[in-house]
Amino acid sequence: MDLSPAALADPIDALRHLRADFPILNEAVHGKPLVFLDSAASAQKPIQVIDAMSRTMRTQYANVHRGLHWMSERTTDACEAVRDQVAGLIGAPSREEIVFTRNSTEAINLVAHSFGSLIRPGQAVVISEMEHHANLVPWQMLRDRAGIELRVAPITDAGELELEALERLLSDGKVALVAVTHMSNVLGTVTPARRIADMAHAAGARVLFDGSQMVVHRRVDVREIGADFYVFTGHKLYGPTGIGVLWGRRELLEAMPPFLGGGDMISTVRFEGSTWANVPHKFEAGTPAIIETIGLGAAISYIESIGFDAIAAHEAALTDHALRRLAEVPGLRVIGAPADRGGVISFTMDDVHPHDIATLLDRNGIAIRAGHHCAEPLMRRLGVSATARASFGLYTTREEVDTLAATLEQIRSLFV
Amino acid sequence: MDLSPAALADPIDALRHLRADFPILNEAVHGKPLVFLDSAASAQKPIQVIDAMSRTMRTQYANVHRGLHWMSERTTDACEAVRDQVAGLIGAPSREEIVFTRNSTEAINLVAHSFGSLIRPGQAVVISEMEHHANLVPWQMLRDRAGIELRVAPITDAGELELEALERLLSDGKVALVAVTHMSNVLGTVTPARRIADMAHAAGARVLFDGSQMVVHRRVDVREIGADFYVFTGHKLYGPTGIGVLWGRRELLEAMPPFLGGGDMISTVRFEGSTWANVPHKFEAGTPAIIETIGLGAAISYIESIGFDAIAAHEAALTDHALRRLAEVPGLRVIGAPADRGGVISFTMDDVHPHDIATLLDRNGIAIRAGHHCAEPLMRRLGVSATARASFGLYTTREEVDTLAATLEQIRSLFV
Amino acid sequence: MEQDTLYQRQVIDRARAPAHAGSLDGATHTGEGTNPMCGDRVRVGLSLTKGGTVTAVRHETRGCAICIASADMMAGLAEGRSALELGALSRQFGEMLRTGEGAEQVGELGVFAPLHQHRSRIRCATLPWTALVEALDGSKDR
Amino acid sequence: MEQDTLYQRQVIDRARAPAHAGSLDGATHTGEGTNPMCGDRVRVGLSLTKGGTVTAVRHETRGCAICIASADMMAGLAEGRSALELGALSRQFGEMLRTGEGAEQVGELGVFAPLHQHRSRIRCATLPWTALVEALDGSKDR
Ligand SMILES: Cc1ncc(COP(=O)(O)O)c(C=O)c1O
Ligand SMILES: Cc1ncc(COP(=O)(O)O)c(C=O)c1O
Repeated sequence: MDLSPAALADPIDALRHLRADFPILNEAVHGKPLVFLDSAASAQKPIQVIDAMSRTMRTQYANVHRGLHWMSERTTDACEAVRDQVAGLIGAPSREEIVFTRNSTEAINLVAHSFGSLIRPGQAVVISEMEHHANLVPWQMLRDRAGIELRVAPITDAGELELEALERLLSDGKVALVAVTHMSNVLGTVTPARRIADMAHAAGARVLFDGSQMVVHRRVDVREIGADFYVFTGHKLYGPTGIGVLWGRRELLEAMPPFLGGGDMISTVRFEGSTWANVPHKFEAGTPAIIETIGLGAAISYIESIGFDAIAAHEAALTDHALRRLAEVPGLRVIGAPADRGGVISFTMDDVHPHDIATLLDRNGIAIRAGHHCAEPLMRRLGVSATARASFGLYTTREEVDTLAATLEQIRSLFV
Repeated sequence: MDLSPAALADPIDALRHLRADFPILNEAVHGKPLVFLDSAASAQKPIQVIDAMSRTMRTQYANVHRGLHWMSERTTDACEAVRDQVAGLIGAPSREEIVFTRNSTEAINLVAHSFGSLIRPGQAVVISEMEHHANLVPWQMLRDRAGIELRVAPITDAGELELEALERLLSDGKVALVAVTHMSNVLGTVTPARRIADMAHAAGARVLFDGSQMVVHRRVDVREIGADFYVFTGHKLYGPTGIGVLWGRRELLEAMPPFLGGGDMISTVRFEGSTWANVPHKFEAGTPAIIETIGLGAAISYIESIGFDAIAAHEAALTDHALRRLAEVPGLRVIGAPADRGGVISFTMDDVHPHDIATLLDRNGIAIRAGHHCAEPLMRRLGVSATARASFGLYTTREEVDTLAATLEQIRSLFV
Repeated sequence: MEQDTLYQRQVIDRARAPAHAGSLDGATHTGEGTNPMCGDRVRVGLSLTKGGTVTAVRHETRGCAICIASADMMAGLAEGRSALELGALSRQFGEMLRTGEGAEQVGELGVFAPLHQHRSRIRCATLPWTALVEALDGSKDR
Repeated sequence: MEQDTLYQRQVIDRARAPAHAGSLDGATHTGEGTNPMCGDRVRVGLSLTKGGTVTAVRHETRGCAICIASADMMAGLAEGRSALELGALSRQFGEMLRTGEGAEQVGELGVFAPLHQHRSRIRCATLPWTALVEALDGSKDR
């Protein structure tokens, strides 16, 4: 924890100097300075990430597949070093448990296919009412393909998982996997991962956490929370698009059949049959996202140089401030009130349509998201067709939040 | 075609000025200037691609998913414009037939899963003896999953497809798909795509071409060659890693179930069941490789600004020169002698192990590949355990080829 | 925030208190437009003379302010025009939304010109016209 | 090309005409190392005294020059040494290949020091030692 007087005084301001690392924050939109409050959809990239990627392409690039030459070896080293970084980031016991994917979506699909092929008809997968489509549709598809059951754990009106209900869903011992979010991209809810994992394990189930939002904001330790699988996506973590991560316990990864077939995931290939490489390579077919892997490594270095203590403190203080300021906007209703929450706030405002809110904010340079946020069933549960959503990154300032609140007030005054 | 005197006089030299666009070519390896002859594994990136990616991250980036704000709309525009570019590149009738994937490998796996699920037990898929593992393992996995038959079309000693044998494999009318390379990554063989497609269609089969190597070197027109599916990978086309392309005829794509589930590939989501977006989005789950898509667009613009006439002429002349020069190296044996070939040359040299060749070349700054080139069954067919392979890009010069040949002579003299 | 050039008083007032909302008793033609992306929906009912002139239009719109205002202005403009004229107007309107130019040729609808800077919202303004064109084509009635 | 510091005469000659190649009649221990990546394979046979001293070593190696030369030098060095000494030497050799340093401590094997610049080839040089250590552990014999 940064104990300097400034940081102690104001954790929001403590990260202000980092804005200089994000060139895009100097852009103007519709003639107004960009206020980017859509980081939960995808975060902006610091110059450290941009430079790492362009340096790779300018000075040290080749395919990593078994090249015996210098450029290939150095590029392989650079990519494999990122596996160590990722293992360190989430407290994975072994670098070999880190599988690179395109994004969270592919990581979950990988588990749904490969671990899913080990789930027998009659068994069940449990998800929750507040899942992103990425942690919902793959399980639906598995259900329809494999004849398993899909159970949905309800949430409270505050937007928290109903743990007793989850317990009941687990009680018949038929559940093979609980797949839930570690932090909701709509409500900001942080789920009690350790308790969920304990409940799942007690019922003989494995547990997957969708950490897409969580890893951005807090230090995650997959061992501490008792996860069996953990997924996240690089572009929300200030890294490039095209790169994501699946972590899985080694014994599970080893028991699972491969997902995609091709180069690099094999040991030997004969027409009659092939044998697979060891984990994690078994799950990484074809030329990986080399440049993006290196970019992800730079993002992790960047974040770790700041430290999760400072990042979490910034986010907590900023979110508190935002909730307070938004409560002052007449007619504004924040959706959900989870006790433990991250820097994502969904809201509606009287009967002003969220799309009108988003466009009017955009005309003032403020980028937020409006819609169902890839969580249609959650919208139905909440009784809304869409929400507006502001979400924060480490570069978000108090003034930006204030600008949001003030502009929302003006927007509302247009409509009444 | 560039009709300037210089180009007519020497198509190899006609592209020499483009080397300035590739910063990495100024690097030294083991104290020697880099001679990069491993472009078939992955090509180097021109500054135009590097700049397009870093400009995106510096000035115009947001997630493309349904964002209503300026950054998101502009980023969406930039990505969708690349769909048009790709359609133009390969002569696709419609931009909506262009599906973005991670690479060729994922594109083929997508077809093997989605089109594959429409193939019935008792039906067959035909591949060839010279496929890359990417166009082999997914079909093996489909065979083992779905109980279909996998047939292998043989090649001649020269390294060409045996068309009569292919005809026989098709004759019982059970073949649902012929999946073959458009250009071999080991032998350089360019396959007679139109004839293969006609044969396949006459037998009621569909045809997929693996264009990973081909699109780099010659203009491809999917309609002219009668393809039903065509795949390629961005990183070999001077573009970034993490982005590839599947083209498929619309009626096929529409008939196929989705592959990965998640955000952006859906129309509506309910727990009971979901409906899918229209093609191509049905096949693009989750946050796409946004920055890489834009990079691929820059690569296509770059290539088209040079023109395939000049690129193909450079490559043909350079390959001729290389075959001539390599023939002068004592003990060197070029593998395969296809009539129609591209700039990929595999060879062995007496009993000097290909790995020793590669390392000794590397110590002289020359990057080639040695091994089975992700084509183990082809190695068995050729009766070798590994080959050395030199492959050319648009930046490759006559002098580089000469340096290769001269260094090979010296290596051989070490061993005799 | 200054007076917004897109969300002008005119637009917001029409959205809050549309003059032509509701269902049309005895409509000869009806049409519907939906935007699955945001769940917006416009239903249009109209009466058409034998000669092809629109005599009355009503719309039932669930959507954002842009969509409701656009539907209501459309309804007002449609009365007294022929199907042919309205087809042309619909095309002109679409063209203006795409380019931001030609506001003077589409009457009251010119207020939506700034929407060309918000590409993903254009469909909100054109959705009523999808419904109207469907109604005029009579596809639902045959 | 100047005299190459990795592919020295010594290495190439040993690879072309290894002194200790072949199978060992009456070997008390055997071991094997394979590299599935490139198909290289080393088989080692050796005789060990009760006291744990290696008296004879032979290797059958299919592989590149680095692998054959390394196997042959290993066989030469092994004779007369104890299992303990060879274990230590194997570790020192591995360490030198990783760092490029300590060539003076591994005798003839010091010629492979430049291999530390060619990480993907290091396994070629250590494969014979994998086979030797397996033989010494006697795992195949019990
Ligand atoms: C002919 C061929 N097909 C497929 C591939 C696979 O491409 P990628 O690894 O980018 O998926 C390659 C290159 O590795 C190739 O040369
Ligand atoms: C909670 C959650 N899960 C999954 C995803 C999917 O991430 P991606 O689109 O990068 O696969 C997202 C973001 O879109 C998310 O917020």
